[in-house]
Amino acid sequence: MIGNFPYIAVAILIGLGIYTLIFKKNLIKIAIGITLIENGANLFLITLGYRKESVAPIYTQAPEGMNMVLPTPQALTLTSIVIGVATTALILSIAMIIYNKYGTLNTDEVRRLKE
Amino acid sequence: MKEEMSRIVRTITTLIYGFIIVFGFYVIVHGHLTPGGGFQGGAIVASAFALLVVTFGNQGIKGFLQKDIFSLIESTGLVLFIVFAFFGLGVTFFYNIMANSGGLFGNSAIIGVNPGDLNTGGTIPIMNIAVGLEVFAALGVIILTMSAGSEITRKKENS
Amino acid sequence: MVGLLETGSGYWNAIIWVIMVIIIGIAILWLRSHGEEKYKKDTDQTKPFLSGNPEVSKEDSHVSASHIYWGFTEAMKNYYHPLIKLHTGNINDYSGWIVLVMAIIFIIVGVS
Amino acid sequence: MSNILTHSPALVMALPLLAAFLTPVVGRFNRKVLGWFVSIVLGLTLFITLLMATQILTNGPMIYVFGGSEAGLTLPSGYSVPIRIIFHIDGMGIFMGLITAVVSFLAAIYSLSFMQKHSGLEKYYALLLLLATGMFGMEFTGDIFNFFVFLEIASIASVALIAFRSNLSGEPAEAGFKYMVVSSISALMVLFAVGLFYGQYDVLNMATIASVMQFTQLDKIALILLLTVLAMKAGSVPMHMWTPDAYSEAPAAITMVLVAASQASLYALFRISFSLYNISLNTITVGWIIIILGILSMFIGVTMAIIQKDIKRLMAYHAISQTGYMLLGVGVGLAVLANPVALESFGIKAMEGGIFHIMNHAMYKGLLFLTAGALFYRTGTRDLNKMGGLANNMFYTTVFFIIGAAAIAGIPPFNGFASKLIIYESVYQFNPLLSIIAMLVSILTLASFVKVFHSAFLGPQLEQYKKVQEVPKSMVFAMAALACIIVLFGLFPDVIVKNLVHPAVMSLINQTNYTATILGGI
Amino acid sequence: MKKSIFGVALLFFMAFMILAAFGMRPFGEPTVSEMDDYYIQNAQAETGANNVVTTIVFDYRGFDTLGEATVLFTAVIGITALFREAVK
Repeated sequence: MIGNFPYIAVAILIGLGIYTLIFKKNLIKIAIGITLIENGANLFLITLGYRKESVAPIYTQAPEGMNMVLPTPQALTLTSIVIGVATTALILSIAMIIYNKYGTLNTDEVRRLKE
Repeated sequence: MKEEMSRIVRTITTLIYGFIIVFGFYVIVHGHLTPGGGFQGGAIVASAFALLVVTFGNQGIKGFLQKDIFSLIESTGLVLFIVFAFFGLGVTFFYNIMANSGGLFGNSAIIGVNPGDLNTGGTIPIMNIAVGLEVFAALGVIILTMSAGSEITRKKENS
Repeated sequence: MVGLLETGSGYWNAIIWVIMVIIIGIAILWLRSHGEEKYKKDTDQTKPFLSGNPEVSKEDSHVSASHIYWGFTEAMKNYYHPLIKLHTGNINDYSGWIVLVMAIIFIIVGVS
Repeated sequence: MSNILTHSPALVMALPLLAAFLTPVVGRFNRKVLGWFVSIVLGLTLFITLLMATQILTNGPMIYVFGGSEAGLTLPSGYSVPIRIIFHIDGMGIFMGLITAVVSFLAAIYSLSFMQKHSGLEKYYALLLLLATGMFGMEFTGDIFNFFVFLEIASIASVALIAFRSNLSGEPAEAGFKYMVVSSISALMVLFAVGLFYGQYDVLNMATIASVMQFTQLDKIALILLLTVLAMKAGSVPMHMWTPDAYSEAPAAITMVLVAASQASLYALFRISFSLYNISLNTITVGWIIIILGILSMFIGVTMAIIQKDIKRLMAYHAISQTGYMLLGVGVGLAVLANPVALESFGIKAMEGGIFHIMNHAMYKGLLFLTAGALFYRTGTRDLNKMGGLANNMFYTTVFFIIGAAAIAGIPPFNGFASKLIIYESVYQFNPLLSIIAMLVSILTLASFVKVFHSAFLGPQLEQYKKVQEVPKSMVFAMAALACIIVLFGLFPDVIVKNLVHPAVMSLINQTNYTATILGGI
Repeated sequence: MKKSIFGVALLFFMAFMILAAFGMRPFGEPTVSEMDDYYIQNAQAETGANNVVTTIVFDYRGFDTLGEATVLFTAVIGITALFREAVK
């Protein structure tokens, strides 16, 4: 039970992100929501990698005889963090372009394309 | 960033940004021994550029940080990366030819806990450096482009 | 035989279809060549007869796109009104639909 | 030669990537050669893909281990799980890879003169190459996290390409933003599902996951996440609203590639549900979910298409409704997967129809979007109300449009008819109502394309289009190539079905082969 | 109206997420760790680098890293393409 709290935090992060996507009307806030979901996924991956009383998987001057945490999730999280940086940068710059063209960031007014 | 920030900030920035860049390259080069690597070090170096942009405004850094140079460095890093991946093509793509070969970065590590030898890791340090170049150049281009774009937005708002 | 495609409960061969179309076309042309041309050219016989009204020019008779199938859309108004109302170009609704479908499939697969 | 064959999976990925990294440099020196450079690179990629296709269709699936001590050696000595990234290309993967290669090559050729007037061409071509790379990766990879990475590459490249014309007006940026948001959601849900798999089985290779899969509650949730978001990326109703925006605002050549990109997501959906969870999932339920998504996509897509005035939006809604056919055919195959008798009698046929329709749809919808682009290139508008009488000026475009429209409406002897006939007849044995709905949708498709043909090409010559003439040669060449493919597929569908489609279907259905290729005999 | 429907759907989604959270294995006790143990044991001997994470990022899963660098490159190209006329 207590051991599941990190996963519950992940679920709450993802839920908050999706709430932001559905109910917030500012394009920047939508970008923030996507970042929230992404952080939830990263937290989930890095949570999976932990192993009790272990050290980081680096042999340089590591304490003797300790076992190490799983290294794969850290690599995956690194990859997904960089991907998230790229996504966020692109989405924010598109929001800037939209603000230049439309003069607003409200999703109710950024809907020239419909039907 | 219309005008530059206060004198204190400018002085501190001119003092420390070099150290930040050096520390970033340290993290890049020691990526195969200590925590860190190409991405983290590149992000640190790019943070130094972000500091410069924030401090002096993108008028003040014109002539000091050019986007073309950054994009050239970025392409260079990526091409270096993929070329060293191609070198393994004698065996397979991404095969680590230089590991344990005795040449450059070719020493084989002592198995188990050891103080660490910089001259190990085969292609890993080289790929670290390549990715480090690519990442700091890419983030630099992003920072410069977005700050210039935000300036245009501000112009539009003022007029 | 080339071109013979088995389609579950039947067969389809495009080659034979093309050959048949060509044969039927030749037959039709042959029949047509046996008709006789009684009418005189450049008289009112060749003009369309719109019950005495003058023929409208091509420019006026061209129907623009939004008027085509007007009757169809008019007849299916009760179907189209809610459908078009669903297509708000609003990004919040886009993500909302995804979550809605996800929840529905969660419930369906979860109970089954 | 054999060396090239051994390393062809790596080369197919690495060539466009290297070209994409070099494109900004090339563009800085000389903008003239840029288009030809990219076209030649994509032509080489197409050639290598054809080599791989011959290899795979004769000697079975192809394995490539990145960084391994040997290309085919998947497991380290004395180990039972693969530790490296493995490309695992079987019949289905190479089927999609051929579509991607052909479509991206023709898109580059078409862009030679279509994009001439635009600025920033080197960025455009680099993004085109990156989009092609991302699609290849999605279709060839056998590693589920690697799939996520390439999904992101394809998404970001297509977003940047959709918003490429945002210097002219604001709508492309809006479409790009919407597509960015939905594709980010989908990619992050895929990442979450990857985490679920990794947390349970501690492997990332799809075949290994499939071999140790025991459909727990978490596997169910991962399946639902993947199913929904990949169906959304494929543009199935009611998650389809991004499709018309993105397709209508992108440049025409890119729209053709975007169709193939959404089909890559569709491929991933099939791969997940067939190879990852085969009969371990509740095939009746999931199959019916896919069938219902397909029926909704077919009907709502086509009925929304009839009332459109923008030619590219209309065609985008048709893309949605054609995706419904694929979902219907393969969904029927999935629904009867658990019972071998029905699978033998009509399930395999239905899947053949659905998967054959993927290729046909990529071809004729690409041709239609290219004709729409040709009209836009000459008239400068996408509004059907403003067009008219263009058949007098643009002969080739008219002919190609007629071919494409006849193919999408399922008129013999074009290729759309062959795949639709397979779907009708095999789905009729499963449930007659579905087949009848499919036929009705086909009729409505014909109706709406008659509307387009009448309002754009027929009628008197409008005076503002008096001096419009035929589009340049490269655009005509791209359209002509697609038209030839359509006619040939229509005349000899059996060859394609026997040599390309049937191996693809078999590689989807047969899960033990899929796992045995990686893990050795079971 | 529509918002409330979406809200209910979000509640169901959250419920299933929490369910998944309770279905996970407890935190810090991986049940199977075969692949990662292979990395921890053989990484030094195979690549000679001390940092196991770096060996995974650049050697065992180096292709992912290429894709990741490509994503960053794509984003940069996209951003510069978006601002290509506004920012010279």
